[in-house]
Amino acid sequence: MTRPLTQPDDRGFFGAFGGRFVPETLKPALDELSVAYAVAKDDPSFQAEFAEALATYSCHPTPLYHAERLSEHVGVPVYLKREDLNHLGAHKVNNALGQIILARRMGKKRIIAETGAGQHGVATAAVAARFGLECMVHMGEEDIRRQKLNVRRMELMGATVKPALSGSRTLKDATNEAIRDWVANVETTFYLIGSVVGPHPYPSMVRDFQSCIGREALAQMQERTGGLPTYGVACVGGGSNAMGLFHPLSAHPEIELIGIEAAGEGVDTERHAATLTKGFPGVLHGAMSYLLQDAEGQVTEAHSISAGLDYPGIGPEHAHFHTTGRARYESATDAEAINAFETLSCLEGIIPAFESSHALAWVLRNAGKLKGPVLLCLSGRGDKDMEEYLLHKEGK
Amino acid sequence: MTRPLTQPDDRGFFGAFGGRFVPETLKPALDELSVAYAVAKDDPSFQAEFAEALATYSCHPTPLYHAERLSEHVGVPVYLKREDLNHLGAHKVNNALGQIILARRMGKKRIIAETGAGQHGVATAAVAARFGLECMVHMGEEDIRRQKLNVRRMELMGATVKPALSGSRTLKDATNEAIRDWVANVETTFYLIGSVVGPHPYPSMVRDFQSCIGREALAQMQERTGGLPTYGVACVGGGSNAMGLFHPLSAHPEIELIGIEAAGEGVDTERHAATLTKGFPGVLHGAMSYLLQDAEGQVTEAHSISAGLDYPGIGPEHAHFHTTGRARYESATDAEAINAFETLSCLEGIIPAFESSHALAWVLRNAGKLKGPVLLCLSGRGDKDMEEYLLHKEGK
Amino acid sequence: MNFTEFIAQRVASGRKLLVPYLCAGYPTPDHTVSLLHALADGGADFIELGIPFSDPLADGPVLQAASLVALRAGSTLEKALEAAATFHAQRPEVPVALMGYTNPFLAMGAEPLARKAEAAGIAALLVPDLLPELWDHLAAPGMPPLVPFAAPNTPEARLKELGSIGGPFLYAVAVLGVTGARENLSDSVPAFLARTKAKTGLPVLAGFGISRPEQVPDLAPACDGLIIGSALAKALDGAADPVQAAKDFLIPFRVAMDKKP
Amino acid sequence: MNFTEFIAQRVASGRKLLVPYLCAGYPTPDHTVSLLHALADGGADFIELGIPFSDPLADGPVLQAASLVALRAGSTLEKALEAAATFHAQRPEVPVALMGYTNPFLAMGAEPLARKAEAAGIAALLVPDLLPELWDHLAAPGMPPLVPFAAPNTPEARLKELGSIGGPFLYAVAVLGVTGARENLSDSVPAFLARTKAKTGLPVLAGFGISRPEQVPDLAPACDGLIIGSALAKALDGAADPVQAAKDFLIPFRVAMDKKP
Ligand SMILES: Cc1ncc(COP(=O)(O)O)c(C=O)c1O
Ligand SMILES: Cc1ncc(COP(=O)(O)O)c(C=O)c1O
Repeated sequence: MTRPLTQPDDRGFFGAFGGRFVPETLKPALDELSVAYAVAKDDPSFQAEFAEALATYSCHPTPLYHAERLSEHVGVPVYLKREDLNHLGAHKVNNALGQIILARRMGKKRIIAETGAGQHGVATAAVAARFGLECMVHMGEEDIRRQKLNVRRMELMGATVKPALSGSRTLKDATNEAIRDWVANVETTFYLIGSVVGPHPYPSMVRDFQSCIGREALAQMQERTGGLPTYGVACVGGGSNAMGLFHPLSAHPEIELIGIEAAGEGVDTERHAATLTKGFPGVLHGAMSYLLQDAEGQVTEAHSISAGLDYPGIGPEHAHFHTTGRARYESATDAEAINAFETLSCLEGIIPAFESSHALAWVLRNAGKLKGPVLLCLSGRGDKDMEEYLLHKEGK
Repeated sequence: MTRPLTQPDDRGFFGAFGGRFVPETLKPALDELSVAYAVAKDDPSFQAEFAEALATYSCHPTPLYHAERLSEHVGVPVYLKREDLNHLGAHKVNNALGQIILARRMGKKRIIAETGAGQHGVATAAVAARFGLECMVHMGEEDIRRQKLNVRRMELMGATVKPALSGSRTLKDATNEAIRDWVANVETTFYLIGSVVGPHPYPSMVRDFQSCIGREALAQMQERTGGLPTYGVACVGGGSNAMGLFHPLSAHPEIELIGIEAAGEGVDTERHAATLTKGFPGVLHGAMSYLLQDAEGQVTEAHSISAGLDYPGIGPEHAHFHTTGRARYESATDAEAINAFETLSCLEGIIPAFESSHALAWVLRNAGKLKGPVLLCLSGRGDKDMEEYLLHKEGK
Repeated sequence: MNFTEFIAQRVASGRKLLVPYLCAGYPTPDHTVSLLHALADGGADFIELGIPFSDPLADGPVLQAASLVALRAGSTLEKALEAAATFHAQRPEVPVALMGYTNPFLAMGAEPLARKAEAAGIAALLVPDLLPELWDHLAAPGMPPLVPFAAPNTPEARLKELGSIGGPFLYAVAVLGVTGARENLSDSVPAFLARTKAKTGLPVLAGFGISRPEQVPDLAPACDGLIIGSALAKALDGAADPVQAAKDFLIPFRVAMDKKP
Repeated sequence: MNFTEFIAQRVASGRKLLVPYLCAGYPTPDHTVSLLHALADGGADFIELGIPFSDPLADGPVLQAASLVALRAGSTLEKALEAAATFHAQRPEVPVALMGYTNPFLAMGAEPLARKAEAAGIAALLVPDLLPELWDHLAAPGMPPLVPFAAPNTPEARLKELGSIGGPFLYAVAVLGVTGARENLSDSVPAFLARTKAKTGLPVLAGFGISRPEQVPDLAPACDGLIIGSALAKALDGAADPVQAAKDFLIPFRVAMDKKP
């Protein structure tokens, strides 16, 4: 028996979470986007164009890989959904393709995006290049310094990278700047958000674009094993790779869904990004969700060795899954992630992104205690993290 | 009408090229390898294991991408065979998988390889990790300095990187060292060569493992366009991605095959790697082929901005195709490759490897003069080249 | 007389409302009460007291900076309410409205907020990231009325809707963009204000981008009052005597607004 | 008397052949003729004159370095042949064999090589990267005979095949590995040499790794002679008088080999 999939209500809420907490200036743009997406979603020509782009611009269906040595190591079969093989090295391109095709249908000529580590910025710059659209990526000045190579990649593909000079000068602030840019240029500009966050309809739209992950994986598991996984595991930053996996899987109540947040230096320190574990509900970047914040409602800074998880918010549908218990959210520390990064590299010759390493860390932590096959979303490759890894090792 | 595919003769020659120019110590190992490969080649269980690895450890069939904006730019449809999407970012993993599965069947416990830029070394380290085999990669001391990140990737995956201290301390010398290592450890060690070079049976075996490129692309072209491409284009270092494309295509006499060598600073300077254009036949690393050498038969140093094309030899089957005229070999300079690198990045949001940029440069150079669809092997992604690109730009 | 009646009366009297926006706790929490007085002295009809927020996404650089300075100096919603209460006790004839982002209000909780706001005599609440559709998130007994916003891209149907939702007045965002003093506003602003007034039927106060008394003659006739934020924060920035600076800043606007055309 | 007969005669006489390997042009091309004399003086039965190559893949670090020094000093195959010709004219009783990789020989071309080698009195050709199956690549009228190699891993059937291919002698590579002086050789080397001799029926000279006269008593009885390469190059490296050093180096080997067991 499968269960119906979650959908946001009329106001864009998943239970208590989501909605549209935005200035009036953005309301017409969000209305326009909602309508355009609703039309596109049911338009076979849109879906065909999106499917073709996923298949040839990236490599969907991405493989499902039975990691034999890892399986042996943890005692149950582990299947890796190879989103690391996507064009540009992460699942981010799935969503970027979906949104850019929509933007073009809407006649938008200018694309903006926010980025932290630069993965979503690179994906956006690439798809904007591919469709010949002007592109500006907002990125915290601090992140620009830390992720120079991704900045150069974006520039090489013709995007302008605009330093965000406010606040902590990282992803949160880049997002604020992107929203400000959008407010100022709302009539010409398409804001291509990088995760299942932001005002309605972004969380459900981005989720839909990422749902190829879960849909493909289910079919592949069925074909390969004749059954379902016992666990669906993914790391959670904003939550797009996780929701891309979880949403299709959530139709099957017997699958345990497990999202892993970044515990940074530990959830009992000040330096972590474990939003569901340690935050409480609030409004940031256009949606109600869980949030790392102080007692006054001021948003606090997140910390993780993984730049892509270093965000104080989380997608509202995850907050909803957390509240309803449909998914379980745990966390993994920087140290556990590094260990998982090394373990997968050595056992399988696959260097995972630091982000994905958090999900792997959960599997390793539970070695010997798992009850059945694990389906894990390997959201990205770790090439981008090598330098940070070496710094970390030297720091020891 | 299709033509039969080229096969080496009993002594491993393609016409005048190839063979086994090796010390007697290696003869038993090459005999053993030839037999093992001949058996494996006809063994459905070997082929199934290889196909499964290609499909799930990497992402074969890799997509065929119709590059619309590039096509518009050059006047004919251009289809990119997306080998850049492979695990680890280049076609090298195809061959590494084929050989490691064979090595395991042969009961070998230790894998050695040579590497220049590190792409083949990384692929070898990865597949050795995946199968739990000991791995040593020989790499010129100079290349180790230039490609630190790839060295660290190999080490992270458990390989030992052994600096080659002789000669110019680059790929040629690393290959000498690998052969010396093999001679010394021939009974326990499998030498996993990275291109269609070396003594028989390597050139035809590596070609077979890379032929998925051409086979898949032909089927995809047929499915997509209902026909054949007018041109099959690839860059040529040792020549494995090119032969992987050319070999299946060579059955169709109407397809023009074009291999692009690295002209470095110009074929009329001393700094290039245009082996077929400027070299003459000779023996290096176990095979008779074209070679950059002086009048005394001393091998000269190659130069290219692209580390993967920076090799004074070329696979013997290419020398044969060159001699028979079945393929045409031209060259592209560093400057043309850089231009192509920028052009594809801006037009399609795909950053190509410097190697593959040479093949693209040929297409760009012939814009407006092409007579039909181009099938181009995009052998790798350019992330690895960003740093070099920036240095180059700053140097201007 | 409630705040809605207060506005209506001033509008009826033909007086253009002058509304400065003061970031609570800027430059320090100790300044807030005296700055409220200074603005009242300078001719404010009522005052918007801004609640600093870590992520003020509708604000330009000047108010972002002010917000940050205030937060670092220890400004909180609680303290802002205390300052407003003090001021209200001393000068009840100059109302204070709170302007702030949703999250700090939610963090306090709608009910405690309503209770404390009522006690402090808060006249209204302006929440730039809370559309009227979501006002239920701040609904609580005794909560001061919320104020709707309109922008140049707000469609006519939406303006009518906003009118029917109602509120003491409508905050007309004069530009597509964030807060921040602009040298010149678009020529189309008066038409936008007139349209907004006509379609909503509400008193319309215009804000975002008003920086100089010279802009007043163009704008004031098309609306019922002007809100001035970033330009004031700029005037306070680094001022030796912020209180004097606030008054000096505001008076020319008052003069310009009282000048009959 | 051709070279094959020369070898056969010495073997028949019970004399163990002592064969030094000299890298042509090392330390400079000017040294080559006088070093050939020095080695002859030191007791060499014949001399292997090595042709430097840019990519000596069967050689260890010592001979790689020697090769590089020689190339940088301008050593060529042509010059090596001239030196051999000069030496041959002066001392025809000590034959010279050329040892070198395939490519420099091919670059000269088989026919010119055969002509010049014949003129220089070259006794034989040793090409470590040319299996007998590929000897046709150096076939030309007048070409000196080629010498087959065997290694510890060469199967018995192959040894028989090598025997039937023939040659003036067989070069038994004593180790799995590249050239280079080794302190100790494996205990299995004498058995390997004996097997090689028995299966091929050829005179067997052992090379690779022989570094000290002390090794001679273990090895010499099992074969027909010893080839000494890296150890000699090491002795020449940095020697104030290379000619004297060469002679001093070789004599103890000669003494050890002539000692009756
Ligand atoms: C590889 C990878 N995984 C995961 C994430 C986290 O994003 P999300 O939680 O939206 O999947 C990122 C973000 O940059 C990423 O690059
Ligand atoms: C991306 C890429 N293309 C091409 C080459 C050249 O090798 P080959 O000519 O064997 O395909 C390399 C070698 O490293 C490479 O990394």
